[in-house]
This record gives sequence, structure tokens and C-alpha cells, in this order.
Amino acid sequence: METKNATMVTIVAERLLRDRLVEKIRALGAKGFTLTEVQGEGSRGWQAHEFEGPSVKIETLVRAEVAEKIVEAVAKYFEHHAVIVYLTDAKVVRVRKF
Amino acid sequence: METKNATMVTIVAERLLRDRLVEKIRALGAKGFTLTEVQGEGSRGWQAHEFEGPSVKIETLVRAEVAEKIVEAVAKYFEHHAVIVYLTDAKVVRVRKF
Amino acid sequence: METKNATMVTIVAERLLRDRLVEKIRALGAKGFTLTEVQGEGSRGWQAHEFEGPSVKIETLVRAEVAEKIVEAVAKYFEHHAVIVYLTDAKVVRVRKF
Amino acid sequence: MSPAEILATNLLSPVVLAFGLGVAATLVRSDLEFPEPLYQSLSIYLLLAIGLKGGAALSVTPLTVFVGPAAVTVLLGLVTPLTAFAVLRAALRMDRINAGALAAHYGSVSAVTFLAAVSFGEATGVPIEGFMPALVALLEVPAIVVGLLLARGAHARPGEGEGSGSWAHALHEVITGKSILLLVGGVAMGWIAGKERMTPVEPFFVAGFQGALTLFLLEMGLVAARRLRDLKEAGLLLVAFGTLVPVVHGVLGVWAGTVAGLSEGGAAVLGTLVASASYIAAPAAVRIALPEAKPSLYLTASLGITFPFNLVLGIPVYFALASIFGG
Amino acid sequence: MSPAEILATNLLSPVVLAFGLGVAATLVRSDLEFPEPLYQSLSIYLLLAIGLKGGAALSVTPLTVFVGPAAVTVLLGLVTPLTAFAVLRAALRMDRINAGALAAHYGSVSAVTFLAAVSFGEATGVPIEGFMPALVALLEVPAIVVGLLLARGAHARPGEGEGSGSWAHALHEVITGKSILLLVGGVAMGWIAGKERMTPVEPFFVAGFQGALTLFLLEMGLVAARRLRDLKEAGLLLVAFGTLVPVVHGVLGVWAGTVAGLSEGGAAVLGTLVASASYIAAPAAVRIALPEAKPSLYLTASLGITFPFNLVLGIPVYFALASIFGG
Amino acid sequence: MSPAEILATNLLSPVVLAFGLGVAATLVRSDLEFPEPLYQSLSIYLLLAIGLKGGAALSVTPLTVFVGPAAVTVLLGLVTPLTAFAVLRAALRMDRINAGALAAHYGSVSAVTFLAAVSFGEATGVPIEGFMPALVALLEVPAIVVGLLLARGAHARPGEGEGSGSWAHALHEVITGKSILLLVGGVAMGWIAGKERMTPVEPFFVAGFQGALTLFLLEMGLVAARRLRDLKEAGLLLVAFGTLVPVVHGVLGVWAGTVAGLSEGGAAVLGTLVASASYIAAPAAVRIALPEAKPSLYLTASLGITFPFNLVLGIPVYFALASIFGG
Ligand SMILES: Nc1ncnc2c1ncn2[C@@H]1O[C@H](COP(=O)(O)O)[C@@H](O)[C@H]1O
Ligand SMILES: Nc1ncnc2c1ncn2[C@@H]1O[C@H](COP(=O)(O)O)[C@@H](O)[C@H]1O
Ligand SMILES: Nc1ncnc2c1ncn2[C@@H]1O[C@H](COP(=O)(O)O)[C@@H](O)[C@H]1O
Ligand code: NA
Ligand code: NA
Ligand code: NA
Repeated sequence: METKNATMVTIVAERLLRDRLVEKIRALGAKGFTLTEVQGEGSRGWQAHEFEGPSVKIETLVRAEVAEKIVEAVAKYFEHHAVIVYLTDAKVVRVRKF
Repeated sequence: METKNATMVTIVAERLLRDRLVEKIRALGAKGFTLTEVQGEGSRGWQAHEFEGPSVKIETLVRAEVAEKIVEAVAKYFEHHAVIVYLTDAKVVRVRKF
Repeated sequence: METKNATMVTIVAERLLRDRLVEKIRALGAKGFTLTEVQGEGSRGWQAHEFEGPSVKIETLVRAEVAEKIVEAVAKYFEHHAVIVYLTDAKVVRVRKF
Repeated sequence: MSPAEILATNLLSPVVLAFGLGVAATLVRSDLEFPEPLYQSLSIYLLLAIGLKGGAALSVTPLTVFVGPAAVTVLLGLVTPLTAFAVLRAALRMDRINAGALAAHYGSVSAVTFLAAVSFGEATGVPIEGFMPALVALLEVPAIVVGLLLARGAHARPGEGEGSGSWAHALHEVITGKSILLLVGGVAMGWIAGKERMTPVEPFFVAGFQGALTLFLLEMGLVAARRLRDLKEAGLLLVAFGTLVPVVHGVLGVWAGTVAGLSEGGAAVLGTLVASASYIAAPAAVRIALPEAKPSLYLTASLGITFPFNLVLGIPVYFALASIFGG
Repeated sequence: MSPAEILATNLLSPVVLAFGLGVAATLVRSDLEFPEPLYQSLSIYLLLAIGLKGGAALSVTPLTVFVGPAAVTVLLGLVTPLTAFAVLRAALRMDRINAGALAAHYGSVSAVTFLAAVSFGEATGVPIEGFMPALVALLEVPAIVVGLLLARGAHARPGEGEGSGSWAHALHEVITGKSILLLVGGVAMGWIAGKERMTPVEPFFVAGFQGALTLFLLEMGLVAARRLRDLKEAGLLLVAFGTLVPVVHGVLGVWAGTVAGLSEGGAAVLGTLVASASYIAAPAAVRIALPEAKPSLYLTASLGITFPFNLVLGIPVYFALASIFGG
Repeated sequence: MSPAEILATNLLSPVVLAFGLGVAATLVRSDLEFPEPLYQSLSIYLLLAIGLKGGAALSVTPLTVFVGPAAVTVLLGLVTPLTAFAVLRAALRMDRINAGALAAHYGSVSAVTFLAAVSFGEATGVPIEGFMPALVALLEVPAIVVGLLLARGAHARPGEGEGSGSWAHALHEVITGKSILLLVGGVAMGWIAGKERMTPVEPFFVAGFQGALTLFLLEMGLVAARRLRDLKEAGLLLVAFGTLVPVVHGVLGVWAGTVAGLSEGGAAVLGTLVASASYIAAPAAVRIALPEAKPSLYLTASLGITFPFNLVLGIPVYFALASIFGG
């Protein structure tokens, strides 16, 4: 089966940002996403999940342009919130779906 | 430590397909898999997890040929079910294990 | 936004190893990690999660040198424990964070 | 009690108020969420508890008393998917697949609606036969089979290939599905153990029951309200179907129950059972056997329309009918 | 009872012992962990249960009896964030943002501390007004609003952009947040249904309550002990703040409650409420509206210092005070 | 009661029936699954509840009454791993590591088997000493230590490197593991608080207990049945070991309990304890200290063979023995 390239954007964020990030990526053109409850540790010395509930990992397969926009949107939260974002290359079969 | 290439096949599917997909990938030669409960939104307007329970993400590290076969097997469910599949490149150390 | 390369190290292990692995990757220089509860099947004929609780997936974004060291540390557990480790390429924006 | 009082008794019950609170929470966009495992745990508890109670009651019921209502129940499970199907095809001009899918839901039964009816009976002091849960189990399965047969029609292809629904798989799923398993398993346990041996587990399964049900209905309110969004899309015809067909089925059930020798309360509860639409066992089976049917259709109808309708209005109506028929 | 006996009664209660066990488990590095859904489920249960109980009590309370304590409670919710803020700015020289964040926490209320106080009243045989849960709901919100206003000061920018906190969002979050929703929803349900209709759900919501609370406090012990690590960093001044300000607030609350006509037990519980610091509703709102405030500061203070302090020492002190003021 | 009646009483109890339902669900390939957090929550509840009950009973037991049974219990915990080890080495020709691992399991104890025995005593009207849970705690640890020592033999390397088991770590794990922590913690809480202060938590921890246990055994049935698959691989010798050694240990326990002055019921329960094999604390410790031992071996034996055997046949046998020894 022929595969095409797509970009997987992964965001790991404190739960508080869940709904805001989901709305954002929808608005920026992602056609779907997958959400996982996770725990994590990063540069912030406190674990948000203690009172907010578990953190979330949001994965969305998109075209490169959309990926770029999502990264920029997430970057706005870097200063005050526990959140990271990274990109990986993926191959998909139904390219129009993403 | 020397690493070799392998292909990571990721399937995200409504829960209903869990056991069928697991059996399928076993049959096609995957030597293991990792299963995560997730929530998701895609092209289908309803969220299967409301009555079926959470969706599942199935990840299996395999050789390229096996990956190809798994993608084809999953594609059979595209028409009527909530399911996506994508491939990423990974490096592993014990290549015979996969 | 400019992105830089980083290595994503993913470890899937029986729960028993959770705390040991987390301490290890911290010691080897990882600045953060994300932990997900998963189920899995591999070369071992029994499912650790039946009495230990769910397995864990530990993901940590690091520099290539650190990744190498983590793989070596994890390899020590290959003989007697249910555990795999693999590497993928990722792109990040705040490279000094990882 | 006057009709108004009966309605008030229902509306002011903790069970209905909890449902209302759940709906309200969704409407004000509260962040209240039930953890998935709590929902599942409460389901397991409620299904097992009603099974145990029904089984213990059955163990002291003479077979002759039970056989009539049981036969009538199975009959209703075969007939009601047909009426639902006929209405959907004729009045809503729905395609065969989706009509069959809906027929499976409306012929089958909602355990929570059943429980709300029993609660209502207790609150209004109307006695109800203890073996009713056994009827729930009898009503659940046949309708699903009939619905699937209707949908497949002449084209039924048993054991179809991958990516499509298999009959054998769907049937297996219904019969061994967790709701039937817990219900039937609970009935069997209660029946084998008998009333006396169940005494030590009563504080957990009997005394705690109403409260756990109240908590569960809070979650049902959250879930059902999320379905309300889909109502616009569903259209008025579906709303009419989801309220009128249950009333027709309810009347049928109350009447048949009365004829079969059930008490006033028993007939009312049987009416409620028949009027209710499944939203657990049926969707699971339909999704397997008829993956091309639209879940948004059958879930919205059964969970978003019929469930709240029965909970708030239907139940008092069926009790009123039973008192007329029985009087 | 002598002061020593009062203290012993508190220390030997299952609730405080369970908390101690949780702390001990963390200190010996046990692998005991509460699954997240259990924690959430117990929260939902406890909040709904106290709401229901309070509402049922309210339904038989004449308005004239309730209005005084209610007014005083709202007043206390407006005043105590100011005292906390003043102390933090003057004595701890804390910046405006973090001082406002802490003020929101110390003006608001901890439902679990409330429950521990009610338990203590029951154990020592001091009667308490049944409508107290309604006061919890009244005390929870105003202080948070005041605290946020203090933090933002003249620079308040309503509806700010992404990546930063929005006022409207935070306010919505507090008012529709699950703790208020369950508490107020429970009060409404209990009040509408009335005492009698609540009878069937009492075994679940009333009889099981103390045990569920004990289990919950075991988890609170685990959680609070994890905060102890942060104490070193927090410094002595924060410890002093987290113990002295609650006492000041507690005295104020007991006195105001006595003046407003509450019984000795009611005044003691109001004192406890005022002395307690929120660690659910307030952190959620502060995190949204003041993302630049340090969670390590406000969580350590409210959960790591004030919560255990009130649980172990504060509550008996406020009861002793109430008996002096009331006598 | 005749032996047949005793057996029937056991087989028809809700606890055993629930286990059977769980096994049946797995055999018919039902989709019934317990959410992991429910399993964990029920474990926490059951362990804490038996601890509390035992501790409250202990607080009114004279030391002289307790010291004999306690000493005998510790002794049994040291002896039974040796018998199990000897049999495994001699009759099954098992290697030292796996034999030691199994010895740790069979010397230690299964809390659920204990509870089933207590239920059985209640159902048959045989009184049992209230302090028995304290004996569970005493029996759990020593055997695990002995088993690990046997496995390591002369080659014990304390504090070994990474990737391999460390002694210190394993010991810490057993002693601070959640099952010991909740059991011992519960005993301590119940003992410190005393019977009277426990009254408010009794509806939750005492009245609800049997029902929660029934639910838990449903899950145990699901889990144990999954182990049945491994039985073929395990072989007849392991099945013989998993049924005969418990009987030997059971006889020993009943006899020792009778000698130590326990009542008939107490001796029967002690016999059950000694006969039971751990499947929580021991696997956890063994997995750490002896990662090279085969989990499929020790889990299949303790969970797939010995647990169901004791539940269904063993318990009535040990009670029958106790009535003979004591008579
Ligand atoms: N280097 C990393 N690798 C993987 N996940 C990370 C890393 N750093 C941070 N995270 C995740 O991102 C969340 C927020 O990180 P931070 O903003 O650094 O506190 C953490 O809770 C982790 O779940
Ligand atoms: N673009 C996407 N990125 C990530 N996950 C997706 C995407 N589209 C769909 N999914 C996941 O795949 C599931 C099925 O998708 P669908 O078949 O499009 O409804 C969804 O519930 C999501 O969990
Ligand atoms: N080929 C694979 N693909 C994905 N995950 C795997 C694979 N093999 C093993 N795993 C995961 O790693 C865990 C340990 O594997 P093993 O040591 O082979 O038993 C399993 O429980 C799976 O979760
Ligand atoms: Na029906
Ligand atoms: Na306060
Ligand atoms: Na033993």
C-alpha cells in the first residue's frame, strides 16, 4: 500500500491546558487527534497532576504547515505552564484524511 | 550499543476492534505489542468511547515487510470503523527480537 | 519556529522496574520524562500486569549521547525482565531544555 | 394519588434529581467528569445487585407464578422490534440497515430505566414482584437477534470476512456480553444461594443500592446531555419516534403484564421494560453485526431521547396505566 | 472534657489515624498508591453526600434561622483573604501575585477539614446545625474572587490572550468547578427532595460516610506527606503563616458564628471552615487566572502545612474556643 | 453438619459462587473485565477493613490469650517454606531458585483465602477469634524471607548490581509493601482507636464487607481462570504439589492452632492461613530478589491451583479437621 509523509505533532501538557489546546489544534486545521492520560516530570518543580488530575498527551497527525502553526500556538504557553511539543515524521496511507 | 532499524506501526482504533486487531497483528508476524487506552476524535462524528469504553492505541515494532502487511489488514476496517494506522522509523538494539 | 533535532528514547517495561528506570534516566542526564500506563505482550509468556499492575511506557527526549547511555543502562535488564527500548528522531523548539 | 402528585413524586426523587444535576452540569459546561472506571464499577455493581436480588426472589417463587410473565416477556421481545421496524420504515422512510439497528435497541431493554421504575414503585408504595430482574434478562436478547435479522434481510451472510460484521461474533457478544453475564450470573447466584445465604451480602448489595443508583444517574445525566447536541441533526421525526413508540410499547407491556397475572406494580414495571431502549447490549451487538449502521442515530435515539423521556414522564404514565388496567 | 482529653479524642479518631497512616506510608517509602479514579470517586461521593445532607437539613430549617449565619459566612469570605494578603505583604514581604494567590486559598475553604470537624463534633457529642454544608458552599467562592482581584490589582486585564490567564475563564471555572457543582447541586437536590424522600439513599450517603471519609484521609495523608519535601524550601515564615493565620481566622470564625446565633458546635465548625485553606477549587482557579503564581507555594502552604495543622490541632482548639465563647 | 452439608454450605455461599461466575465468564470468553482501579480499590478496602477489625478485637484481648497463637504462627511461617522447599527439591526435582521462590509463596499467606474461611465460619455458625487478622500479618513476612534465603543459598550476594535483584530492596518491598502496610496499619488503627471509636466507620468497613468480598471474588475468578491456560504447561506434578502441600500445611496449622489454645473456628482459620499461598506480597518480593525465577511457575501454582483448591475444598476440610482435633 502506498504511503505518504505526514507530521506527528505531540504535545504533553498539564491537564489545565487540555481543552484550550484541543480547541486550538482543531482551529488550526488538525482533522483529528488522540489523547492519552500521562504523568510526567520536567523543568517545573511541582507535579500538576496532584491537584489537576493526570497530564495529557495530545497527538495529531497533520501536514507540515499545520504542524508549524501548532508549534507556534503551543509556544505561547511555555512561560507559565508545564508543556512541551515535538515533531516526528510519520507515514500514512490515506493522505487526504490528515 | 549498535542499533538497527525497525518500523513502528501505530494503530488507533475504537475499542471494539481491539481483540480483532491484536489477533491480526500476531498472525502477521508481530512478536509483541504495547496497548494504551486513549480517547480520540477523528472524521467520525461520534465518540465510540461513550459506550464501548476507551479507544486503544496499539504499537508494534516490526520489520518493514510485516509493517506493510499490517497496514493492509487494518485498511479493511477503514470504511465502517474509527481507525487510523501510521508508520514511524525506530532504532532497536536486539533486532532479532522484532 | 526553528526546530532542532533530539532523540526520543522510549522504554516499555514491567511496572516493577518503573522507579529504578526513572532514577536511572534522571541520573544519566534526562531533564524530563513522560510516563504512560500500558499493557503489553512480548517474548515473555506471562503478563506482568496481572499482579504488578499495568506496565509503563517511559518516554524521554534527550541528546543523542544521553540516549546512547540510557539504552545501555536499560540493556542490563534484558535478561530477566520484560522490557524493550527503542529510539526515534524528534524535532524540538527549545533545544536547551532537553 | 392524583396524576400531578404521581408526576411530582417522580420528579422529586433523588434518582431523577441526580439525572437533572448531571444534565445541568453539562449545560453550564462544568468540568465535572466521572472517571471511566467509576462508571464501569457502578455498572458492574448495579447489574450484579439486581441479578442477585431477582435470583433470591426467584428461589422462593413457584414456577407456575413465573412461567406466565416469562412467556409474555419473551413474546414482547419478539414483537416490539417488529413494531419499531415497521414505524421506522413506513413513517420515517429509514433504510433497512438503520431501521433494523434501531429496532434491536427498542425491542431490547435498559436496565437503568428498569431500576428507576422499581424505585418509583417503592417511593409510591406499590409492591412489585421480586423476580422482575429475571424478566429483564429474558427481554434483553431476543429483540437484538430479531433486529439484526430485519436489518440483514435476505442478504444475511453468516460469518462474513474481516472489516465487516460477523453474525456469529455478534450473537456471541450479546449472549456473553457483560450486561447479560452479570444479570444472568447474578440471578443464578441468588437463585442457587437462596434468600438466607444472601443475608450477609445484603448491606452491600441491597442497602447501598439506591444511593449507588443515584450516583449512577448523575453520570447518566452527564452522558445523555452530551447527546443532546446531536438532537438538532437527528430531526423532529426521530424525537417523535423516540417518545411515541416507547408509549405504544409501554401500553402493550402493561396490558400484557396484567393479562399474564402480574400485580399492578409488576405490570407497570414490565411496561417500563418494554418501553425502554437498550443503550449498552444493543449498541455493542449492532456495532459488530451492522458496522454500517449509524451509531449517532441509534445512540441519540435511545440515550438522548427515550431514556430521559421514560425517566421523567414515561414511568409515572406506565404506573398510572397499570392502575387503570389492573383496577 | 479537659483540653488533654479533647486533644486525645481527636488524635485517636479513625479519621486522624488514617491520615497518620498515609503520612507514615510515604515516610517509609511504601508502594501504597491510591488509584487516581478512587481519589476522584471518593471526592465526588463526599461532596455530593455532604450537599445532600445539608440540603435535606435546610429544607426543615426556617429561613430566619439560616439567614444570620449565611450573611456572616459571606462576610468572612470577603474579609479573610484581606487579612491573609495583608500578613503576606507586610510580614513575609511576598510579591503581590503570590500573596493574592495565597489569599484566595486561605479565604476559601477545605471541605475535608469541614468534615473532620463534623466528625469530631459527633465523637465528642457536641450537636451541630445540619445546614452547615450550605455555608461551605457560601464560603468557597467569594474569597477566591477577592484573592484574584488583590493579585491583579490595578493591572487587571479582563479576557486576556492565550498563554495567559483569563478572568472570565477563571470565574467560570470556580463557579462551575466540580466541587461547587457537587456541593451546591447536592444541597439543591436534598432541599428539593426533602428529608423523607432521601431515606432510601441514606444507607449509601449517610451510613457509609464516615468510613469513606476515613479512606479518603488515608489518601490525603499520602498526598500531604509528599508536600513535606517542599517544606524546607518553603521556609519557616511560610510555616508560621500556615499555622498562625488559620488560628486568627478560626478565632474570628468562632466568634462571628457565636454572634450570628449558631450553637456551640455550629460556631466551632464555622471557625474550622474559616480557618481552613482550599486545595481544590482555589488552586484550579488561581492556576487559570494567575499562571505566573507559584503552585509550589500555595499548595505546600494549604496542603502541606495548614491542612494537617487544622486536622490535628486546629479543630480541637476551635471547639474549645466555641465552648468558651458560647458559655 | 455432615461432611456433604459442610461442603454444600461452602459451595453455595455467595463468595464461592461469585468466584465460579468469574471462572465461567472467562471460559465463555465474555468481555466482562474489572477495571484495574476497581481491583486495586477493593484490595485496599479489604486489607484495611480486616486490619481495623482485627485491631479493634486485639484492643480487648488480654496479651496472654494472644501470645500463644502468635508464637505458633511465626513458627509456622518459618517451618512451612522448608517443607514446601523440601518437597519441590526432592519430589519435583526443581532447581534451587524456583523451589525457593515457590517456598516463599507457600509459606506466606493469601488474605482473600483467609477472608473466605472467616465467611465460611460465619455461615456455619462457628465462632472465630476476632484477632485473627493480626496473625495474617505475622504469617505474611517470615516465610518470604526464608524462601529467598533458600533460593540464594550460599550464593547470597547482598545488594547486588543493576539488572538483578537486590536483597535489601526485596526486604524493604515486603515490609513496606501495600498489603503489609494496610494490614498492619489497619490493626494499629483499630487497636489505638479501640472498639468504641470505630463505631462510626462500621457501616462502611464492617457491614459492607461481605458484599465487597463477593465482588472481589468475581474478579479473582476472572484472574484465576486466565491462569488455567498455563496448567497444561505446568504439568501434573505441579498440580499435585499445589493441592497436597496445602493439605499438609493445613493439617499442621489446625493442629498447632488447637495446641496453642485457639477455639475450633480459630484453629480452622489458622489452618487455612497456613495452607494458603501468597499471590500478592510474595510475587512482588520474589520478582525483585529472584528475577530469574519463573513467574509462570509460582503464579500458576498459587493463583491457578492452590487458591481455587482451598476456596472450594480446602476450607471445609480444615474446618472438619478442627472439629475433630478440638472435639
Ligand atoms: N525531556 C523530556 N522528555 C519527555 N517528556 C518531557 C520532557 N520534559 C518535559 N516532559 C513532559 O512535559 C511536561 C511538562 O514539562 P515542563 O514544562 O518541563 O515541566 C512534563 O510533565 C513531562 O510530562
Ligand atoms: N489526524 C489525526 N491525528 C491523530 N489521531 C487521529 C487523527 N485522526 C484520527 N485519529 C485517531 O483515530 C481515531 C479514529 O479516527 P476516525 O476513523 O477518523 O474517526 C480517532 O478517534 C483518533 O483517536
Ligand atoms: N515488538 C514489539 N512492539 C511493541 N512493543 C513490544 C514489542 N515487544 C515487546 N513489547 C513491549 O515490551 C514489553 C516487554 O517485552 P518482552 O520483554 O518481550 O516481554 C511487552 O509487554 C510489550 O509491552
Ligand atoms: Na424495549
Ligand atoms: Na478559609
Ligand atoms: Na501458607
